[in-house]
Parts: sequence; structure tokens; C-alpha cells
Amino acid sequence: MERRDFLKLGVLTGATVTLSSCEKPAQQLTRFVVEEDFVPGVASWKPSVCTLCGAGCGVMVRVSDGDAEVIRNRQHGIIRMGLAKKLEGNPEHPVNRGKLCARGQAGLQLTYHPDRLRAPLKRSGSRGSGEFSEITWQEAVGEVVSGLENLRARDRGDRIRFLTGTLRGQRHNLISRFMASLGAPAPLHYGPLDEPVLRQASLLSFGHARMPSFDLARSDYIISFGADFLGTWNSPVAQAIGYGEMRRGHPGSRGKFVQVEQRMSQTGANADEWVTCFPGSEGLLALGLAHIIAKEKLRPNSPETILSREVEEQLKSELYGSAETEEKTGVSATRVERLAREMAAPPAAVALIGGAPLAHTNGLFNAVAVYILNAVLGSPGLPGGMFFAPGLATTKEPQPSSSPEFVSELLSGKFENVEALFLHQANPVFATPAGWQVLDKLGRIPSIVSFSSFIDETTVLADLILPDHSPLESWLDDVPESGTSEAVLSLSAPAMRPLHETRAMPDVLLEIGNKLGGRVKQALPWGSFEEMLRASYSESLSAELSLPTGEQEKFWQKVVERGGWWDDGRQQSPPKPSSKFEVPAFTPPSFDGNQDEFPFYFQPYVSGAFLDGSVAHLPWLQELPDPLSTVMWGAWLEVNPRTADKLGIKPGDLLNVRSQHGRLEIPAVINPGIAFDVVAMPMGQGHENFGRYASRRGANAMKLLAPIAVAQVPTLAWAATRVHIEKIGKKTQLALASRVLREEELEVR
Amino acid sequence: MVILASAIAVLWACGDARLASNPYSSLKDGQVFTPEHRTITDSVREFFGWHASPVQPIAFPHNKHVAQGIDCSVCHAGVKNGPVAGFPSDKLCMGCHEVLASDRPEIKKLAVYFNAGQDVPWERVYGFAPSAHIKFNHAPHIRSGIDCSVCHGNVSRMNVAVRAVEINMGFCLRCHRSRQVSTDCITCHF
Amino acid sequence: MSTSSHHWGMAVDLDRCTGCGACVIACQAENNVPTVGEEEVKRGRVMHWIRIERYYEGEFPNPQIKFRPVLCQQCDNAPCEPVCPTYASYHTAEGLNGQVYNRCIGTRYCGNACPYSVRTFNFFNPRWDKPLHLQLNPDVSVRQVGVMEKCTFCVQRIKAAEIQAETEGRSLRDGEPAPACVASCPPRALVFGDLNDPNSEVSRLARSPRGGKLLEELGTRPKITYLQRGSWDGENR
Amino acid sequence: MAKTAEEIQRDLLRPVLKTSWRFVLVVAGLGICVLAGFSAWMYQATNGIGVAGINRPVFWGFYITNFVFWIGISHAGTLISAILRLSNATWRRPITRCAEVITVFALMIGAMFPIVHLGRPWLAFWLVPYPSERGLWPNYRSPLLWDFFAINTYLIGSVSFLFLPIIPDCALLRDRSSGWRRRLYSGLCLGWRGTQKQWQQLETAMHIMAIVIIPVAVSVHSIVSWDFAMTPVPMWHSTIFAPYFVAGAIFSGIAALIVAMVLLRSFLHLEEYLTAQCFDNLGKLLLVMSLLWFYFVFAERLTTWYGNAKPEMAVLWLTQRGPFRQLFWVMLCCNFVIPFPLLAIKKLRTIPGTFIASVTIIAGMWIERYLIIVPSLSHKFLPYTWGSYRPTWVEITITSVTFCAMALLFIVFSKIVPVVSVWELKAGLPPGSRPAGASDRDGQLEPVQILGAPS
Repeated sequence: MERRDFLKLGVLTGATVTLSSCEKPAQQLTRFVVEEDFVPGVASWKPSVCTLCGAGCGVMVRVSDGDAEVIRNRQHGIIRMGLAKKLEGNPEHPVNRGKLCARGQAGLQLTYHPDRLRAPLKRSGSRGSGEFSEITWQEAVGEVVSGLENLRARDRGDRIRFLTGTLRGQRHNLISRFMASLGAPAPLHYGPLDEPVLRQASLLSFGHARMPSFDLARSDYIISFGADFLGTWNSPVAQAIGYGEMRRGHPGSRGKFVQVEQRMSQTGANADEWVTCFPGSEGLLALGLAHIIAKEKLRPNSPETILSREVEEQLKSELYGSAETEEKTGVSATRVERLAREMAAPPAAVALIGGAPLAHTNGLFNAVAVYILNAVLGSPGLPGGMFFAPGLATTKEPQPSSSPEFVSELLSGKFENVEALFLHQANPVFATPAGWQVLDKLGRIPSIVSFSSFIDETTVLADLILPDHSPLESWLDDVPESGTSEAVLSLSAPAMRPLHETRAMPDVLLEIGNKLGGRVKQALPWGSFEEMLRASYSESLSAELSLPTGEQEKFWQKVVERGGWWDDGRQQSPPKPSSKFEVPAFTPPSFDGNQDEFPFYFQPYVSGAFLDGSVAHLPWLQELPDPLSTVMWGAWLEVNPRTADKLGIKPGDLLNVRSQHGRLEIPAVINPGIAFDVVAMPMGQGHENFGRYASRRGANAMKLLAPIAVAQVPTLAWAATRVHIEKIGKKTQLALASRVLREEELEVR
Repeated sequence: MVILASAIAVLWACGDARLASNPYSSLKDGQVFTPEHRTITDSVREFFGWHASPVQPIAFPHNKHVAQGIDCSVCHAGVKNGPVAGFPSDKLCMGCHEVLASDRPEIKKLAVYFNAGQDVPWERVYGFAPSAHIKFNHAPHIRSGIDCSVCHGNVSRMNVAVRAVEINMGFCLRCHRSRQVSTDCITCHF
Repeated sequence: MSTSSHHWGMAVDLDRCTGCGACVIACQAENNVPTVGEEEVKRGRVMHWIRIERYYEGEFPNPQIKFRPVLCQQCDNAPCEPVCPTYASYHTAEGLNGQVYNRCIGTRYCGNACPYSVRTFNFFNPRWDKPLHLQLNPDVSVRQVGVMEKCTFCVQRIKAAEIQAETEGRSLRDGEPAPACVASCPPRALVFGDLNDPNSEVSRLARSPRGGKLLEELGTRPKITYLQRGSWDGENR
Repeated sequence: MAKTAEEIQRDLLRPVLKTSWRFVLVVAGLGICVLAGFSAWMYQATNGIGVAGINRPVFWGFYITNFVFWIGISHAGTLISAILRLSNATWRRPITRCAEVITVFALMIGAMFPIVHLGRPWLAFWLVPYPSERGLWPNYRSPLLWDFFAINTYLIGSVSFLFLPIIPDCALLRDRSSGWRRRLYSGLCLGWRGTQKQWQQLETAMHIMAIVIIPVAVSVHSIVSWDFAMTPVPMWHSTIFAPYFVAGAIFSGIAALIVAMVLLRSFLHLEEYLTAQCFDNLGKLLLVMSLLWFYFVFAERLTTWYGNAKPEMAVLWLTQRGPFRQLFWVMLCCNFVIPFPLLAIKKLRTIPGTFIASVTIIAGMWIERYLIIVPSLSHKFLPYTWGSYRPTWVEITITSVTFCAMALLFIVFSKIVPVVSVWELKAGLPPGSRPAGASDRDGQLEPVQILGAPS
């Protein structure tokens, strides 16, 4: 088989093959007939959609022909096919305008991953043992159908659950219809990064539970409360593009960027001013700033000020005076005042919040407070301010839903009587605190069907695995929720043919529905997901855009070759403050574990390479140096140098990190950019069962966390745990890109 | 000196043959792609540039087809606008041979492949060793009016194609020099 | 020096760079740069052609961080070129520091001579667990053990663009050939273009008062201009 | 020494003509070691240079250290014998050949390392400028290529310089041996008959070689130093390097010579020939070089420290205070602190005294080369890229085996040719002890008689 690869590289195969006396691999494998037509050696670019995070960037895939070893109807052979070679941003796409982040580009490896599941699997060993045996698609679908029929017969439709990652667009639509037609509850979602708290705040403040967008490019002053908006948060590529313009897009005026956090993130590293306040007091700081702006009328009641009199009066109360603020946040009064005046001066200023501030027990308060600051600054709906991406009728339904439903069901013990569970792009066993006991709660479900392309901590429990196509092999559609001021629908045809004998999850659902017949078949009348997309576009969308009926096919073609539909015409409308827009009462954050026994705030953060860990199995990302610690292939705990000296900790010392709910062993990294009483750790490592590159590597921050929820939003407060750290006397060598912290080390040693 | 000489001799034999202990792949060799040679003989062969003529699964008579006035680019479709000339899929062959000369033994072989839904595993006649790191692109050469026969010999006279021209760096350079086109290394090696 | 009409250069605006690492993966994907695994990384043998240097300044509560993407500076007076005994490392007609893999015998002398330490060496044959090898870019060769390699400014993309322009019978547009890192960079910190064209964006940036060269004092005459970070108080109103 | 020509002959030819079982044992042992080293290299060649400890940024490690070290050792012969020959110092007579042998073998071993350290050693021949249709030539701007030429020149030079004075002794042996040995020697002595004319030719030839070889030797180590000095690497890019290296080379060369002589002296019972006086003289020479070396080290570091350039200081402090400090102080002790008293104080400048000094110096000079190469590479200009280096078993094996190889070659040589030049020694005899008919002209005639040319 080496030969084939050589051939791909343009080697004189024939020659060497015939010479090498032993075997002739060229003849060993049969050559399947070519299915596509392409100019050999000439690359073509096909649009696709990035599915790795919620941003929904548009992608261009470079496809060129190559020989792939494949199994076609149980025969092993090779076929010359179009292969995706590289992912880049779709230049036309309004969200990422031709740019793409590291994770997005590494998404290519999802398709070619050596541990990808290549055919349907049936559990052969005990649950969780990881022993599966290959079966045919016919058998697999048959099993699901009979199982569902059985449930239907016993009228137990309501005991079926469908758990997905955060999902939008027609896939979500399809699953909802499927569940509804079975008489089952709507699909549940679980994704640690889907920001339910901020959505809730948006709902309270602006009337719809969506993620905000920011016009950073035209902003003169950005203050971000813990939001890693240049790395992982919300729509990072769109925000990074805007940031670049804010910095150098307008000659003569360079915007200022202030970051408020306890551990300097990759985003914070780029700030002009870095402010640190007590964990969980970010909201108060925001109100303190708003207080001064309101009190000193730095933003006189211009039309863009969208706060009611009452709210303004409330703000002026000394509760939020700079003295109070200094005491409660640790930021000096003078600094608060200076910042407030600074940000009020330029025409456009905007405030962001994300990350840890939302993951404290008082996360909702912090979020609303920052929205109030925005309101005081008059940023909503203005150039250089915040806004909500415009929607369309088609995209509004169904609303992007998020984790809380799942969490509350889980905690309320509703899962006891679930009889069948479908899994798609969700790995709750990995991404939940031990306290939630997800493992044994799911373990008790009689039958689990997973559509995952990989074995992971949750899918390993499945009785049946129906591996999905990789994104590049599938029909994709998405509705970017933020990061664009235009109405956007991303849609793309498969960029390449399936490499393995997998099937697209939507097609499998449709087939199941077809086999089940009756209500289900009526609910899912389409033959394939492509048909469904076509229908949804040419009917609902073209109706909404009032296209002439003849145009529909042409419209569809255009959409497919462009990688989606977007419309510069429909600019976003300024978000209106909802009636409930009021200053919430400050509730101090509560932390698990008392200060004496557990002296350190434990702040996990979203890894720049792995997000919540869903892409930790991609080797490119494993070997991507962390921007700050420069660690590769591992996880670590960040400790302030002074704290480290006190505890005698040196870089690479193995630490025993203990919370009330678990303990980890993890090497130390010295970080001058972290508060004395805070230790931080990246999420995403510490997989037990997630392919060869991620398994048994580093440690999983989630397993330390206390199972506390954010007030009023049933979601994990992942920054509300205190820990105790101590050396265990062992040292490990971290895989570092650089052992040097400072450039001055050149001078004095 | 003796040690040194014998050392170099042995090195030639070993070439960069194979990695005994693989430092970072978690897979066994068959499941790993690497540019290393599979056997010592392979590396020696490549070192001295020896190669034998390929054995084609079907004795394809170029002369007959050229005589029919079929242009090279009909079957080697990529040659005009791509780096690779490429082999035709047997769909193309069957286009004519469904009916034409379908009784001949070689055509029967072709039919067998075709009916099995398989492509003919043609073997390459020309090509470069991987360690030569040559990125050859047909299109510009064709565009500048160089006849196929310059590098591939007079195929119209050949039955089964054979390596008529020994394509080595000297061969390329002579032409590049005479035509005053770039002989910068990076033109071909990158 | 460049004898041809093009003189490719790059500008790196440190005020835009966010240190996100998109360029690193873009380069790795485009140029068949292998992953070497944890053990080899520990031995200091990571293969990335572009790295983002991170330097801390100051202490909590006022820490600062500088990011600096470093790739081959494509020096016009490159220390790596004269030292190579076999001309594997040489100056191309378009002024790039060419690296001819097939000519490299692995003295690693160029690696020592390079003050920027941007040259990486194949200590072993690269390996890809199948089918990851299907992602390999057919336009770029897969290097083997014992040869030195480094950033080429994505010469394959430059070539492709030139051939494309030639077939369309036109000259190259500004920013048309873009190395993978430049193409991917979200905040547009990396800008690539022809330094011979005074109106190209890269030329304009190269003239910027914020502009400077890395280790300029060594007289290597790099083709990459680094634009220093600005400060808010410094430049606003 | 009151020995007669016959006695000299007997003593010096004994080791050549008689082989003891001890000799066989030693050769076998050393041979096995050498084979081990060779297979280590094969392991490296087939698996990739990565099995060695080198990395980025430390692309050069033990191998280049060995290269510089052995080339340095090779400066024993020429300088000693050539200079002393020219200055006609009589005490040189017993030691010149020994010195020249060291030169040749050390060079061979040293010259191997550039190939050992290559990523693709099977392409080493590309350094040879040969015309090819590709029109490719080596890069004459590269110091490595200068090395290639310089070392080959030096090798050819010192081989002939070694060979010339061997001719008469071979003739001697030809007449004393039979069988294959006789054939060998009659071949080697190029039909030496010891005629007046031949003696004159030999004399002139040796004079010319003596004069020529000195600048060549100097050039070789200067060029080796330029491998480093020509690159912009902190602490490498320095004008002092050439003389510094040459001095260091002679320094280590003399030390090697002394060690070799002491060993020969005891193994081959040459006490009467390698007298205490030789060692005393060599000791003085060694003392001078030690001082010179210290002076260079001091000058180099002083200027660096005074210049206070950031990157240079980083490397300087690395060796003074950083992780390399122990090594640095060991080196200083080995090359100066220990040898200085041993060599300066007359009482201590005995045979054991000089021997100890020499051993420490050889060790010290190896460390010196290591400290020149590794710290600089590990701390280049951009701190982010700073690294470190740890050798692997492959490098350690190959390094240690080179010493065995040296010993092996030397012993085998001493089995074929007397390591002390018989005729030169005789020529040095006071007239009285000469056989009758000898003229005053420095032993020109009596070889004829010894050889008993048919009369």
C-alpha cells in the first residue's frame, strides 16, 4: 500500500513494484472505477460550513484527486476520488469573510482521523467495555426500527430522548419533527459552551434569548468582562476581524481595549489595559462604571440612550458609587472613575461579557449588569456597538435551544424512566461534573443509539452506533446566530464523497421514519436530507424573500455554489429594551469549599485548541502550542509566581489539586498573569476514551467542579469551586514550545 | 580511511531504509504512511536510479490508437490544463470498445475489469523518485508547444508504451537552457 | 538580490496579531508539516514553520504579554545561504531563501547560522497514521529524514498564481498569491505582497514609522517588517 | 645513553618482529569496541539522526565536538616534528615518528565525524567537486567546504611526512624479515638502497615537507575555527577564534603525544630511548601552551564581558553562572589549575607529572570544545527558542569508541613500523659509539653498512 501513496506523490511506482521481487501491491488491491470527473492534479474549491463551534463560519474546501484505500460493499480496494486537502474561510461569507481559526482549519482531520468509525457497530461486550462488532446498515436500521416499534406499541413514546450538541437549522428541525411524531419530548441539548446565562440575560434585557453581536470594527472603546472574544467565545473569527480593524483600520484613531479578568486570557493579552477584580464582582464593576456615566451625564440623554428614567435614577444611587465599588470589586475608585470617563468620551464604546463572570453563581446578575452598561453607553444598535444578528422567519423557527432543559431533567431525576436515548454530537459524560452522576444515570437507560463518528466517553455506552458522515461529506446548513449584521443562512453540499461506509444522520433518521411509517412518515415526507433542505429553501425561504416561482431552482443553485444565502439588504434593527430591563439586586457569588481549607479559586477556561474538549482528538490541535503556556499535548495548572514561591512550586512539579468533589494530579505552569489566589486550568484534556491522540492525556477540569448551578439558570456554575493545591514531590517534563517567560532573560540571569 | 570507505559503502546499502523504533506513531507500519523505503533494496535501487519497465495489465497498443488519429490528450486528459496527464478510466475505453473489436482477447480483459466495476490498474511508465522532490507540471510545457515525443519518445510507433527517454536532471536542464527558461532550482524542486 | 520583477515580502502588524494560532495550523495543513508527538516535542523537535513567540512583561496585577509571529524572514542577506556546502539553501531569482530538499545532505549548518531559529530538521522520517496521509497537499513535497526545511512563503501558491496569471494573460494582482498563514489570519495581522511594487499594501506597511526588522542589527536584511504595537494614550486625541 | 647501534636496532625492532599474546588480546578487545561503535553509527544511519540527542536549536553536539577535538589532537605531530626538525633539536629524535603517527590517525578519526553527523551521510560525496550534467558544484563560500579541502591537504601532507623517514627503517626491516613481511617492507621502502644520493633526496624532501606542513597545519585549525566564527552565533562570531583554536590544538596535541609516549615507553620498554629529558622538554612546551590557552580564554571572555552585548552575555553567563558552570570550572582546572604547577615546578615536571598533566589537559580540551559549541547554540538571539542538549547512548558510544580506534590504529602501526625512528636515533649517537667508518655527517653513511649492501 506504500506504493499507492508513492504514486500519489508522483513516484515511478510500476518500476519499483515490478522490481521488488516479493509482492506487487499495485495488483493486490482492486481499483474501483472512478465515480467523479475531475482534471487530475488540478484542485477545485468547494464551499462548506464549519460545525466545530457555534459561530457557523463559512468554509472553502480545496479538493484535489488522490487514491484512497476504501472498503466498498465489503471489498477492500482503492479508488481515485476527490479528497479534501485544506480548509479556508469562505471569502463571501459575512461571518468570517475568508478567514478561519485554527480549530476550523484542523476540522479537516475529522474526515481522515484514523480512529473514525467506518461502519455501524453493535455492542458485543458489557456496557462501557468498548467492545463492539461491525454490522450492516440494514441490520442496524432494522434494530432501531424494531426497538421504536416496540416502544410505540407499548405507547412509551414519551420515554424516548434525543440528546444533541447545540444544533441549529434543518438538522434540529428534522430531529424535532422526528421526536414529535413519535410522541416524544423535543430534543435535548448539551454543550458546555452554549452560554445559557447570557441568552437568559438577552431575554430579560432585549426580549430574545440570543447571543449578541458586536461591531468592534467601528468601536473606539471595548471593555470586555472575561470574554475571550478573540479566542473561543461567541464568534471569534468575526470578532477578531473587527478587532483588527478597530486597532489599525482607521488611520489616526486607534481604539482602546480594556479586559477585566483574574487570569490573563489570550484575549486579555492584547488589551491596552488589564483590570482585575474579585471573582464574581464583574457585574458590580460594570454598574459602578454605569453609575458614574449616568451621574456625571457623560452620555447626555441622547436618542440612543435606551434606558428608562427609573433605571437611570436607580443607577445614580450611591449603592454603585465608586467607593462602594472599590470595596466590593477591589478596583480602586480613582481607576473606576478614570475608566468610566475614558469610555464615555469617544463616540462608540461597547461592553462584552463572557467566560468566568457568567459561570459564577451570580452569572445572570453580571450579564444583565453589563447589558445595562451597554445601554448607558448607548451602544445597542449603533455603529461600533452591540446588536443582534437579524433573523428570518425560517431561522427563528426553531429557536436555538440550550442545555438547561437537559440539566434540569437530569437533576430532577426524570432520566430514571427513559427507555431509549439517541445521541448526536454530545458527550455529557466527559463534560459534566462528577456530582451529576451522568455516567450511571445514562448507564441505566435500556437502549442507547449514538450517531457519533468516534468512540467517546458517552458513545462507548451505546448499544448501537450509526456513524455519521464527516461534515465535509455531508449536506450542511446552519444559521449563524451572531457575528454578522446581515441575515445569513449557511448551506453546503458535500465537498467530497464518503470515505468510509458511513451514513448521514439525517438520512438515517429519514430512513427510520420511512420504515416506521404512519405519523412518522407523514412528518418526514422527504427521501433524503438534501430534498428536505431543498424544500425548506425553495418553499419557506423563497416565500419569505418573495421570489418568483420560476426562480426557485436558480436560487437554489446559486445558494449551493455560494455556500449559503445572505442578504446585505436586511440590516439589523436596534434591539429594543424589554419592559423587564431593570437594575438587578447584587447577589454576591457563592463558592464551594471554605477559604481556609480550599484557599484558591479554581478557574477552568475554554481551551484555545480544544474548546470544551470536543476536538481534543485532532493531532494538529494537540500539537498547537497554547498561546500563553506554550504547552502541547497536555494539560496544566497555572499558578502565580509569588504563590508558587510560597508553596515551593517549580514549573513542571506535579500538583495534587483537591476540591470537595474530586482531585487531580497535574503539572504546574508559572503564569505571571494570574491573581495570587486563583489557579486556572484549560478544559478539554483528560479524555479517557477518545481516540489515540486524546485518550489518557492530561486531566479533565470538569471532574473537580462542584455541581452548583447558576442562580435562576439551571446550568453549571463552572467557576464557583475552590481548591487546595500541594506538591506531591514528583516532577514531569511538559512538552513546551518555550521554557522562557520573558525577553529580559536575555539581559540578566 | 578503510573504516570510512566501508562505512559509506554500508550506508549506501542501508539508505534511509526504515525506522526500527518508531518514535511517535502509535500504529504498526502497515497502517502508517511514511516516505521511508520499505526495503533496503528499494533504497539502493533509488540511490542508483535503477528502474525496470512496468508490466501493464493490458497490452495497450498506443500505435494503433494514434494511427486512428486520436490525440494524446483524449485519454491523458489532464495534460493540457494540469500538472498530471493521468490515465483514462475504463469507462472511456469502453466508450468505443463496447462495440469496436470487442472480440479481441485484450479487449475482453478490459471488459472483465469494466463489468466488475473496476478500473484498469495501469502502471506508471514515467515518474520521479520521491527523494527528487520534483513538482513537474505538464500544462506549461504543452502550452509552450513542446511535443509529447520530446520527453516520451515517439509513442505513435510504440505498441505498449516503454520508457523511451531517460528523463533526468541533465535532460531537463539541456532543454531549459536552450530555451532560456528558468533553471532556478525552485522552479522544479519545492 | 532579486533579478525578477517580483520581490516577495511580508508585513506583520503586532498591533493586530492576537496570538490565536490560526497561521500555525494553516501552515501545517498547507505545507505537509508533520506532527511529531509529545516525546519528540519534549526533545525540542517540533516542526512548525511558523511560531508565535510569547513574552511576559511585568508582574500581576499589571502583567503584559507580547505576541510575535516568527517565520523565515527570507533575508536578502541570509546567513543560512553561504554556509551550505551543497547550495541546498540558496537565494532564488525572486529573492526568496530557497531550500532544495533533494540537495540537502543534512549538515544543519544553516540551522545554526539562522539567528531566528526558524529552520526545522527532519530528525526522523515523517509519519502519518493512515488515512491522515490523504490530507497531504499534492503540490508540496513530503520531506524525508535528514533534510532541513523551513517556511517557503508558500512558493507553491506563488507558482500557481503566476501560472494562473500567465494563462489568463495578465499580471498578478496585489495580494493575489497569499501564503496560507496570511490567507487565514483573522485580524489581518499578516500581509503579503510584492515589495517591488511601491503601491502594494505590503510596501506601504514596510514604510510605516512603526515598522522595523527583527534583529535588524545583524544586517540580515529580512523581507519581513514588524509593525510595533501602538499605545492608546500615545495615539489618540 | 651508551647504547651501540646494534643494541638500538635490537631494542627498537623487537616489538615489530616479536608478537606476544598480550598484543593479540588487546587488539581483539579494541577491535570489538570499534565494531560496536561502527554498528552504533549504522543504527543511526538507518533509523535517522534523531537517535542522537541533537535538536533545535542545538543542531550540533558531541559529533562536532569530537571533530574539533581530534583535528586538534592531530596537531601534535607536524608542529613538534616539523618545527623541531627545522630547528634541528636533537632531543626530538626519539619522538618525531610517534608524533607524526598521532597526527595521521587523529586526522582520519576527526575527518570521519563530519560524515557521521550528517543527516544523509550517503550523500557526503557531494562535497567533492566533480563535473556533472546537472552543472552542480559545491558551494565554495561554505567553511565546511574549506574544511573538506584543508583536511584532505593536511592528511596527504602528514601521511607523506610520516612516510618519508620510515623508508630507511623499512629497508632495515626488509632485510630482517621474511615471507609476507619481507614483501611488504620491500614494497614500502621503495627500493631504498641507502646510497648517498637517496640520503640527500630524503633529506631535502623532509626539509621541504617540514616547511610546507607547518602553514597547512595552521590553516586547518584556523578553518575549523571559522566553521563557527563565520556564523552570526553569540560567542562564535569572533576574530580571536582562529589563533585560539590553533593554540588549543597544539596544546591538546602535545598532551596527546606525551600520553602516547608514556604508554609506549612502558609497554615496549623503550625507557632508554624516551628519556626523562624528552618529557622535560615537552613539559616546558606544554607549559607554554597552557599559559597561552589561559591567556586566550581570558581575552575572549574579557572582551565579551566588556562589550556587554545582550546575546553574548546570555551565553557568557550560561557558562559562568548557568547550567554549564560546573563544566566550565572543571575545564579550567583540567587545562590550567592542575597542569600549571605540575609543569612549572621543576621537581614535578617528571614523567608521571607530565603524564597526569597531559591526561587532564586532553579531558579539559574536549570539554572546552563542547563548551564552545553547545551553550552558544542553545541560547541564540530569540529567548523563546532557547533549548538544551542531552547526548544519547549512540553519541556516547561513538565518542568513546574513537579513543579505542585511536589506540587500535596506533598499536597495529607500532607492530608494522618501529615507533621510534631507528636510523634517526642512530644518527644522533655520539661519534664514539658509532661503528667504524661512520663519517661525522649526521649518520649519512652508516645505514649503508647496517644494511650490509652487497659489496
